[in-house]
Amino acid sequence: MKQYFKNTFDAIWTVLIGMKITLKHVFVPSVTIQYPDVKPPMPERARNRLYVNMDDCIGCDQCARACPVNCITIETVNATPDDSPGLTSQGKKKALWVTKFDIDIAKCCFCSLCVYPCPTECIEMTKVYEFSEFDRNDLIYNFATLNSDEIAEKQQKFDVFLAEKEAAKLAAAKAKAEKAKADAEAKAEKKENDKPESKPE
Amino acid sequence: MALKTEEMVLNMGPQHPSTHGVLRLELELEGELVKNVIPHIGYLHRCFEKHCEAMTYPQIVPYTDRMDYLASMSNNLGYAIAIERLMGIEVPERVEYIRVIMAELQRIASHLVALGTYGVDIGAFTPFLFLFAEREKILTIFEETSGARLLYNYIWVGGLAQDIHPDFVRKTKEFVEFFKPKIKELNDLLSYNKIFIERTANIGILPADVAINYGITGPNLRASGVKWDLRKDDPYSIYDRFDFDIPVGEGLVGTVGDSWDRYYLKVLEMEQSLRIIEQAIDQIPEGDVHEAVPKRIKPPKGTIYTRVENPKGELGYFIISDGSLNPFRVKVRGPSFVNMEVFGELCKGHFVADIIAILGSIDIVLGEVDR
Amino acid sequence: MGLYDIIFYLFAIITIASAVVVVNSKNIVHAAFSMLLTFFGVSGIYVLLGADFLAVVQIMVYVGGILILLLFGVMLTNKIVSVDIRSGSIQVIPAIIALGAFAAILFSIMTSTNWKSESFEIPTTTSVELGNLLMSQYVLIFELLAILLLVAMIGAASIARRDKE
Amino acid sequence: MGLLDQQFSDGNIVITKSEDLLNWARLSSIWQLSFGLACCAIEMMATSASHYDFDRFGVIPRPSPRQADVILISGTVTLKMATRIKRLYEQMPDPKYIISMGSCSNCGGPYWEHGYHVLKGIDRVIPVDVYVPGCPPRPEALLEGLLKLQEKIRNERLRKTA
Amino acid sequence: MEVGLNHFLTVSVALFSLGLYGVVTRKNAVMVLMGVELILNSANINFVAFSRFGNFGIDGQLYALFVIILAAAEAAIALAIVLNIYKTFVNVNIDEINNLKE
Amino acid sequence: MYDFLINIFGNQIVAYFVAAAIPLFLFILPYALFAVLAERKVSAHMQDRWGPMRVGYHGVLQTVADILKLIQKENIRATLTDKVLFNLAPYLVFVGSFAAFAAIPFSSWFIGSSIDIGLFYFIAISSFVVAGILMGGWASNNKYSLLGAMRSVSQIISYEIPTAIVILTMVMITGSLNLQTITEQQTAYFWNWNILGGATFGIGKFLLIPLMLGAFLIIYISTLAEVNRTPFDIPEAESELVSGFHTEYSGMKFAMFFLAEYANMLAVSFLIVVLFFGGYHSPFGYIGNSIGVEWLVPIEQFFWFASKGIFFVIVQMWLRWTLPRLRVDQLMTVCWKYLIPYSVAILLLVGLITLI
Amino acid sequence: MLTEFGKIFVFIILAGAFVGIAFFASMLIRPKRPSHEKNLIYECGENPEGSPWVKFNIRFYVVALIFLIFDVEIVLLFPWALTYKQFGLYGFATGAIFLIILFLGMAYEWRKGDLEWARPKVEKLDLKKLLNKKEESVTTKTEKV
Ligand code: SF4
Ligand code: SF4
Ligand code: SF4
Repeated sequence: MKQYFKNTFDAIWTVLIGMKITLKHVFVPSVTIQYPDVKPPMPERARNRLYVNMDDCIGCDQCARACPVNCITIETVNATPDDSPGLTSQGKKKALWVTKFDIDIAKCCFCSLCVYPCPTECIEMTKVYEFSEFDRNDLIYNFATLNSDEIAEKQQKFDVFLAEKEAAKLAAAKAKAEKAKADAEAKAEKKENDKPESKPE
Repeated sequence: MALKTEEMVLNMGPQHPSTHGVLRLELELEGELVKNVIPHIGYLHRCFEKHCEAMTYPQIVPYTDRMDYLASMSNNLGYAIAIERLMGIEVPERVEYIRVIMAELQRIASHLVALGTYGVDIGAFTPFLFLFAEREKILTIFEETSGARLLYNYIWVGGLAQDIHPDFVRKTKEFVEFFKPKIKELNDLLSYNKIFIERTANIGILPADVAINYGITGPNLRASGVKWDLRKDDPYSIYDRFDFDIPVGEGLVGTVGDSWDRYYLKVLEMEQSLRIIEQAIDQIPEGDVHEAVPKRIKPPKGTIYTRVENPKGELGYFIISDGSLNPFRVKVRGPSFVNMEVFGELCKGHFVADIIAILGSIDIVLGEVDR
Repeated sequence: MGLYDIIFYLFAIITIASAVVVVNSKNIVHAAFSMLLTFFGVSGIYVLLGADFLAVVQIMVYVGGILILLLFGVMLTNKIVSVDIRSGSIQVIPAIIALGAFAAILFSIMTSTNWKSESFEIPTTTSVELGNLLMSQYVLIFELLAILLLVAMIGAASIARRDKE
Repeated sequence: MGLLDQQFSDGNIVITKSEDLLNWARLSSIWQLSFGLACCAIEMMATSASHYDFDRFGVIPRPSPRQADVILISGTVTLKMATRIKRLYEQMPDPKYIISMGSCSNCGGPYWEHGYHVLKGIDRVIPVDVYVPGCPPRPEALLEGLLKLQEKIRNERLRKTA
Repeated sequence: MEVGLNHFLTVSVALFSLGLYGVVTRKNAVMVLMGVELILNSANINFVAFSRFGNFGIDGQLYALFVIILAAAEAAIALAIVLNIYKTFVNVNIDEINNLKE
Repeated sequence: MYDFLINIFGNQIVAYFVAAAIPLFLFILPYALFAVLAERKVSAHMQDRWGPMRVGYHGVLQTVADILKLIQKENIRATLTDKVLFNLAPYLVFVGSFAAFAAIPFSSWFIGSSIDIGLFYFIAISSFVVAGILMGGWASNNKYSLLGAMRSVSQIISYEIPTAIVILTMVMITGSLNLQTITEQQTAYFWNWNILGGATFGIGKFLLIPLMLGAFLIIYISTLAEVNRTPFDIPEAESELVSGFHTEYSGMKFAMFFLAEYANMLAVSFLIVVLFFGGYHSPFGYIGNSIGVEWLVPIEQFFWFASKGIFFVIVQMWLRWTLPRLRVDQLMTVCWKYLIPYSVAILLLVGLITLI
Repeated sequence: MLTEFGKIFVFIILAGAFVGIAFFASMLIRPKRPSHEKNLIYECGENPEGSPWVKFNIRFYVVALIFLIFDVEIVLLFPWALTYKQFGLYGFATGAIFLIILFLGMAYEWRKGDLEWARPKVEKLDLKKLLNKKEESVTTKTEKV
């Protein structure tokens, strides 16, 4: 019987305490951030959309290798000596034309693992977080600065360069071969030993 | 009772407001009474263990974040410790202190979500929002240091991703002060509410011996009255330096090991975490957090099993290394998954409404159950 | 035809039409719900007869109580989804004939009798009048009803409960 | 046949005004199917919590799809779940919208490569209106996605677009 | 024709016959109960109508009130019995319940 | 008021329809719009948020947008539902809750219908809501709906008993079932209100005060349960039954349930106001009377009535955002083992006191 | 002149009409795009298993039953409450006896447990039983430090 009245009392009392607390909170200023009108400041280390400073990128592919989800695709073309991509801001010499630098932001897991290994600190996570899209393909970011013509040009240049090099090599080889031939005539027995040497390891 | 009531099979989930994610419960009902519960899992199977085999060691860290996504830091910590032990890395003092503070903050954050959603399950929506607002404070601290709000990828093998933010110490202290009265408010608003007690006391009683045999760990085990906490019983990191208690369930309003105990234990644990943080925050030594981070993580051949006390229980990593850059096998003992096991037994004979109360008190995260 | 008449016919039609549905509907739940309309119609008729208290009692007891009980009964005893719910009828034709004759006889008796019909003013506050009657003339019945209800409650509950084994 | 099922070949002022009104109503009262999948769901909860307050935009969670307008796919969609999501989406009454939140539902996210049990993007199952990137997207990012959706609704036309 | 006593009695007769028809023809015990309720209602209409047109004061209404109360008690008991029958026979079709023992 | 309208329209029937339309369109609907918004605002402010902010100034148009949107929503009726009953249920529920307003005296000038058994009618008409809920839940052919409807019905009918017993107590004090009469008895100042023992002075008045307080608590709690509000919102308990008996309803049909719910909340608050808090009477007398402007008085009365009613609605919301919900069996326990015995005890005591 | 009940009837008709008009307006606007899946019964996204129209907990029935009796009792008490004052103590006693008799019934039900919702004692989880069920035994020894 005592329990009966105690229950009644407890119920009413604890309800009143609860009501007091909620009432108190009516007068506590609200914590809401009025988002589109007031944008909260981002902490300085915020990890949001990736940005690549292509001026500095040397196309070393470190970031793509560090990425756990493989959402960075980098394709490069070697630069020809006459047509250098220039220097990075730290004064490093670039040796590659980056023809393709796609980050599929839709896949990215914002882990920032790609940021640390970059030798030139050109890939970074920015504070931009508002980048919703209506189309999924718009979320594939293309950072490469070269347009397709240029890419074709560079590719061609490199091909030409390669071809020239090849040709030069070939020529050199030929010259060598001729020289060797001349030598061979002298030392015909030694010929067999040359072959395994030239094989790549 | 009554009439051979036909059994009714009722689905709860996968889309259901209170299954804490995508769990599907198949309830066999007799009237309102639950005869049997069959949990169906696998709606969130994200192939974590398989993934690990294709990743290098540092690349796995972001994936551990995503297991128990409410306690990323603790997951990171367990993994980092495992690899460090495998490779024999000594981490600097500073790192250890920061790790402990982070892990304890994370424990509070995780418990806040657990308590808040439990309130929602029981029907009280307001505590949920209060607790989330407080959790937001922790997230701000985390975000300032690591840059992310939820999945931090902060604790690395051998060190940390970044040093703490200069404001970190001040903000953490502020938070500790701010948070203490909030616990009391929570108790007044929810824990001691008569209706809440009526709903949760004596519901889903889990006796100690059953809990032990089912391999239940964490708050659920302690609520049953077993004083078992890896931070004390198998100390890792530097937990042995701190002075804190391990609360156990006492059956304050019902029986030891009931849902209310499991709920209240989390409240008590938050207080203990605050104590640890208070002690640790003043002692952080100077140092470099990257000092011990190896350039290339390539552990020697061998296996290791390490366990840490996650907010939800004992999180174990079993790692087989074949000496290459990728682990041969990573097996995870997820506390949620193991704790989940006893759920079916607990539910028998309860009402539909109690199922929710029990499930919420066990506090599972589907990301970890299914992995 | 005055407003009174129109409303009377309206209620009469509601009552009888829904009663027809009740006895003929194949679906037992439909039958139960159309009883709601019947009760509503009858209650309207009470109002027209000046029995306002009774009309409200009719709604309260029949719609709020008996109907709900019936529905619970239906839901407890019938596999509604199976054919069972299409509760069948038996001996329809003979019943119609017999009852048609019966109704005709009743009707003819009713019309042929010369009822001493003098409409007198019903007091507007029937509830007070009823209370006075209950307190004075029918006080014994009043208490007896209490005992009846007691017995009914105990009886019904124990019958319904008899399944503990 | 309802008004919203029709396509008017040429718009007059009445139609324009009424479509503006209807669009306004739809975009101001987006009820969300309360439903979370994985880590993103926690951020979704944070968005409805006090700090970001979904309610400001008129978004309230409805437990039943019958009363919801938008389904927020918040997290990893596994193959097992995909069929259920499809059904839930189907069971919502028209007009209905989808926001795909987070990398996982955009395209499988971190699990796109080795996740043998993960659907590579919810758009393979149901038509997505707005993709919110992030892993998990910040609450603000989700709100921005919502604003994008509102913009999309505002531009819906009853008239046939020429 | 001015609506008078006879009109109400007609409704009552119709309701009574329908109720009786239900009682006689329906197989389901619950349906039979519904028929009974209809009959009781028709009786009540009679009581009230006579009380209105018959100059006996409002005793008629009181009787109707008693009938309603009895109807409630009857419904409670009867449904309890139906439930019991159902428990025993897993059936409430009265024509099939012929085995009174058991 | 009726005379006035008859004068304007020249025809009784039209006048009555207009009279009935006045509360519906001028009060109930705007109120419902306001109440839904208020619910969201109240909850928001209790939770340190803002609530609707972006639709109109501080979200004032939010509910308008909601309704306009619900009108546009497709109406889904699953193939397995029971067509007739499924469509009929919203009618029944809405009619049941709206008809309750007929007996409520909004001010001395406006009363829908001052029937002599108003209080009794008020209890009875809610049976329609009960039947409607059961109908909707059953016709949906959905487990959550049916379970929710069953729970809802047994809850509403159970709590009708303490409500009715408290009403009975009030009838014993006031000696009338007519809501207007009851209001008029509590005229003038607030110490004449029933919660403070009624208008007659004497020892009885002071003995009555604690009893009235108890009676008020009981009826407030049980009406809370009758309109399915927290902590008694088990039928709609989101965390168990998705959304109870209206799980399958979409679009406008759902809106009707929604409206009916809020209308019901107001109706029971009005009932409490009439019974305990002096109905439409001002607690301090009328400005209209003191400055001699006759027509101001009914307006003031309406103002007082509405604000008292809405105050209790807001308390209902306050409770909702504070409390967890009970379980089915506890719900029944509260009703049968606590409220009913208490209310009967109060009834007997009041009976004795009034005889003094 | 309509009676007071007539006015109520007007309210009822008006409310019905309002709902009807609202539905009609919605019908003019809303789209109608049914599909097979849409017309399935909702069950958290799963296939509905079995029908809900099965037999229900008898508790609901017992509650309704007790309610009915009390309802009727209250109906009888209303006239009494209106008039008992005229009869003084005698009048009060009639009602009080009536109430007390009924309360005997309620006390009986209370004792018999009819007012409880069907809740068989939840068995305490027993380790032995659980172990037997699972054949393989688990060692109960734990190291407590
Ligand atoms: S942030 Fe992580 S997932 Fe994204 S591109 Fe960098 S490494 Fe890859
Ligand atoms: S690591 Fe840096 S420099 Fe190398 S490819 Fe990536 S962005 Fe360019
Ligand atoms: S996108 Fe990222 S945060 Fe979201 S569910 Fe996927 S893994 Fe989790």
